[in-house]
Amino acid sequence: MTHAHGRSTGLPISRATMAGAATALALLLSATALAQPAGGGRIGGQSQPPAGQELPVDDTSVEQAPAPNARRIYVSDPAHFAVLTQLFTIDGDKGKLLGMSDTGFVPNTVVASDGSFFGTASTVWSRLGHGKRTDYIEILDARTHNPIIDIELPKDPRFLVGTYPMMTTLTPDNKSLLFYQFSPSPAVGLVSLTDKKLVKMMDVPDCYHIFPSDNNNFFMHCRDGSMLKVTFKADGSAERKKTQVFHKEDEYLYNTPAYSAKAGRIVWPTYTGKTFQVDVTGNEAKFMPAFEAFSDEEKAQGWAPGGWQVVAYHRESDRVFLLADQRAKWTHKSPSRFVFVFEGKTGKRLNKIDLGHETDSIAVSQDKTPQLYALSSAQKTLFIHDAESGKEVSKVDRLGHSPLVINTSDM
Amino acid sequence: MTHAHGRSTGLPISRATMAGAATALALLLSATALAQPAGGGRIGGQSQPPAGQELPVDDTSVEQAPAPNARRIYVSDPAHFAVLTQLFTIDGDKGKLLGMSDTGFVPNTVVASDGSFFGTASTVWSRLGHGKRTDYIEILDARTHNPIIDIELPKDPRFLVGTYPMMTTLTPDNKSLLFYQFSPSPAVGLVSLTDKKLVKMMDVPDCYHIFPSDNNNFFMHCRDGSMLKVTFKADGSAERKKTQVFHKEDEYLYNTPAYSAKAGRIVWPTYTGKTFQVDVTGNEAKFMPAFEAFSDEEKAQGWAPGGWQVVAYHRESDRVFLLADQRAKWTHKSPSRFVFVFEGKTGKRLNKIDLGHETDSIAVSQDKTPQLYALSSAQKTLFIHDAESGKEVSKVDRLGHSPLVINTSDM
Amino acid sequence: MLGPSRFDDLFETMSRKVAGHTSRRGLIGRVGAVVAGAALVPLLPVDRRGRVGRAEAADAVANPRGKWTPQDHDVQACNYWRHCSIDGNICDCSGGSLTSCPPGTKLASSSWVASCYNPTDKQSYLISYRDCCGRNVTTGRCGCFNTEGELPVYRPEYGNDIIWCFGAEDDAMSYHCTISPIVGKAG
Amino acid sequence: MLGPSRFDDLFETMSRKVAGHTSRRGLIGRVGAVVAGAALVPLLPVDRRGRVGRAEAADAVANPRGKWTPQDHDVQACNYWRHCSIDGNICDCSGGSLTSCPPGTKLASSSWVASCYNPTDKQSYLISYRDCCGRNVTTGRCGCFNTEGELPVYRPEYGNDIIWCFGAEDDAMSYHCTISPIVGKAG
Repeated sequence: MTHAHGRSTGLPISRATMAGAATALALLLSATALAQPAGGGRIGGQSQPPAGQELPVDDTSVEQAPAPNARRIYVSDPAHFAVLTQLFTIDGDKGKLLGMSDTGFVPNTVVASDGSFFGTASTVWSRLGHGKRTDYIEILDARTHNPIIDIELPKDPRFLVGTYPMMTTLTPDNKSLLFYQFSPSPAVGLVSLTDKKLVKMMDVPDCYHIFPSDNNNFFMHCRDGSMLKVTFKADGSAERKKTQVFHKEDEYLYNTPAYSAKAGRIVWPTYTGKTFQVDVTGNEAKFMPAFEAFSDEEKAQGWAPGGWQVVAYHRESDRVFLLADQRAKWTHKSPSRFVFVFEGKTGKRLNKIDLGHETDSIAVSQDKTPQLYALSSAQKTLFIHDAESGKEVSKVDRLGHSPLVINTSDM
Repeated sequence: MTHAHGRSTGLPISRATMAGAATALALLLSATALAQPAGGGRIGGQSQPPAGQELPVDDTSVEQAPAPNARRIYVSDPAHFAVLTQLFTIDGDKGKLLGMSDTGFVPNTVVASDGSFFGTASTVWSRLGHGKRTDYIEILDARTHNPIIDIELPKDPRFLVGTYPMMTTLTPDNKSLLFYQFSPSPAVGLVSLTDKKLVKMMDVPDCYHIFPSDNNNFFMHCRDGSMLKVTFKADGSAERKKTQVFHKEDEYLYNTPAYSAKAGRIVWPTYTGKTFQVDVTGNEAKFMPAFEAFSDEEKAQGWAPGGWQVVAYHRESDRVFLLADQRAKWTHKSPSRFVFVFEGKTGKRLNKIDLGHETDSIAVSQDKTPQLYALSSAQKTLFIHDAESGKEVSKVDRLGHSPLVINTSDM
Repeated sequence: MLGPSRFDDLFETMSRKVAGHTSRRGLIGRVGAVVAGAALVPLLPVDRRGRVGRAEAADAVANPRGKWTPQDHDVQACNYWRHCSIDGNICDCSGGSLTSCPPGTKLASSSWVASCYNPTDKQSYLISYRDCCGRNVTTGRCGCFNTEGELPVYRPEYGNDIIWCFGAEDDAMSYHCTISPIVGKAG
Repeated sequence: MLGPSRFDDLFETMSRKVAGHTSRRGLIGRVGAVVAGAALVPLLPVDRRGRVGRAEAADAVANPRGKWTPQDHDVQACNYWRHCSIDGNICDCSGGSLTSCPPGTKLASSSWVASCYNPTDKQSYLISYRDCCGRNVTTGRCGCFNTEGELPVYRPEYGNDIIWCFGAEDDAMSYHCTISPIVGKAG
């Protein structure tokens, strides 16, 4: 019900009398007539100017976000590991904040492959920083931003770790959510979003990250430098199979690889810029030749990746975007100011983009003319660039306390 | 158990080998030997250097705050009405942050009259900003800062309002907590901290604030300009009696009067500086002659109170401290830079202190040589001044997002 | 949400002057008929003074004690004329607009009506401040602190510290931001 | 808290080199005897990279990509030598000290040991970073971000993103701050 329904043409006190001494009563009367009904129906819609009422009247409503597209961006602000955090929904086309959602301790965000929903796995306590702990998954509608699924997890599982995009993920059909357990033993939780429950904790060896190659297979990366394939059934029963070791012990892979489930491609740089790629199409791990992002001369000049999400992959054009700068050793998580662009298949360098600002995380949209997203935690700002020219086209600022993670839809 | 108990003189790997290539295993071994037991006993205490162990070793512990005194200060940061807020414990003598506690939505702080505990009434939701709502009272020990009482309130009562110190309070014996209910009808909740439960919601007329004059009587201030005395029994049965009207309709009393339960004195300035005082000793409201803080000439120059907590009262010296500045009309909640000091009994102005910084809230300690506390929300800093000279003696900065309310003990 | 009894009390005691001259039951009856089916929720002040100091608000005036001077061009600025009595976050900065709440929030069922002066057409309008609730506050996004005509809490119809999310659906009583719709002309 | 099975796994796979030469059960047996009664909790990395960007930390070096250079005089600064591998808030800024947690927090039962170089006596010491847990993070109070020698999460004994409040009492797994006690000399 809009306020128009509550408006009266027979209000006992004319609006003309509202200014002046007797405003208290007049205001309250006016306001009462405009009151919403308790539990009223749909909010919004056009109000009709009441009969005999020539005064300007605004309608009120609750916004819905536009239909999600490839340029829908979710930016997570872990707020320096606060127990209350926020997730910002951004329209890349307009460079506009669409809304925000409350998330808990070390939130891990997922976005449906068709963009229709998003959600997080996070943790709350009954008394903020203490009391009864609850790990939960909350799924929200991409347009209304209202919660549509809420699943509480058993107490042990969740990995409380700086938020890595591929540590919590969805199967391509968006029907299952997979999350990583660190303690008491390595495992992957299989959650049915259809049945709204945890199906099973699937034991795994000392491996990390979850890359679903289809709805019943995912890959992980193990301490020994191999990949692990896990094939699972709807009941959570699973088979495991390790691949060859594909990188050396001193080739340190970043915690935040890029993964396109639709391309079946994992792109995984090391601290020095050597970039591994794994093709997991057909549920088999095929290791593409690694390429060096930087020449020996460039390495000597200090060029190396650096940031939180340092790599992005554009499926259709097969391009790899790597966030890098000149730096001292052991500053691999400090921000960078440049993005280097490579052809995935050949590792050929195509472009070097000067972002013009310190950047902690990058991502790209998956449309034909992709946008490059560059997030600055310190500036609390998402910069939106044209991925081809590198030109900054817009930005969204005031993104909480220390925004760190970008999620887009692989649509 | 301290780590000393876990240290071994028989570690199979000597410390000398720990640097270098095999550090991974060595570190883990060393660390394991140092592990705390699960649910170990008291943390802290002096560790003995293990036999045959000449290496420097630090003991670890959890601090206790020193015994509370009159210069113990609690600063509440409602964080712009965030659902997660914080309460800072400060040692006024040392100008040092002692610790902090998590509080919820619009927290109202109470401090025991002997300083032995502090606590808040606040609100949490099961999913941060939404979900199941819980209003609760949490009482913490002043030394350990651990929760000692947690009482959940029924759903309706709590008044969600910008935090006013006298809207939630303790009886002088510290055995009952009284809180204000705004909706669905005016009432005061009687909570037994001894029995850890809400005893009863006591209906009251259209009156606000709660000033306990003894353990079975409190006063309120009513819309019509009168005071209301409520006499209640342990079961929450109550009698009510209104006093005379003591101020005019256009004499607007601040939302944050000063109250000393031990002196039985309410000090209550208006927007223009006219200061009412009510003596409630003997459970009778005696209205002292109001005094004007500012002359007509000063008023013409714009002098008027302004801030959140604009008034403080020092019991032993009978002094009133009023936060004020030159200002435009309707800036009565904007910060001020000066404190005017008056003798309570006569209203004679004794001093004008230039704080040297914008101040939103003031308070004084109740010791013989009181400190004057001046809180700047924008600077997130509590400035500690000598109340006699006005000189700044220390400050505590980085107090959250927008600290607003100061609580001290009337000890 | 306020029930009828509370509503009656407020009516009865609205101000000292008014209270003496008004037949409470008569008024209630008439208004009640008009808004049949609507909750009798007085639209009390929804402002929350003190959330953001004037000096702290991004677009605050330089002098926190200076006179309020409205403008008619920047909706996201605290001195935009419709915000003359807002104390909270402007929803337009957080996915809403001057008249709509951001996605995922709940529109409070009650509000406070104030009169604001538009410096361009030199007219005053009635603004009904409505809270958008059920999400944590939008920290750092257009927090404003305007206290024109603001009275103490014992005059709640003019007071500005009350969180007016009481009536929002789903018990969504946390505060997110405030919208400033025009609901009529003021004299 | 990590149970023995996890502990075994970590031991077994500590590094590729070590794993091949170590009798897991034998080691466990020996260590188990030594720390009889103590939980077998590996003291894994407690650091949390990314909480505070170097550039954002109050006392960060001017260049976020510059080399770490420790000092020995200001305990509350991020480049104090004992904090060489801290990524969190320094407890000394929040009511604790270098070796004690603030009141009301819980000391994590596990930690990560790192080697830090003291520029004054030119010695390296083993620092056992311990988390103080069960209170919300101390926003704005000495957040630091040092990543010397930090390895990826598949090498958790050197990784730095893990919230190491797992073992704290009362299920107090929220993070507040970190202490940096010396537990020995490093070679």
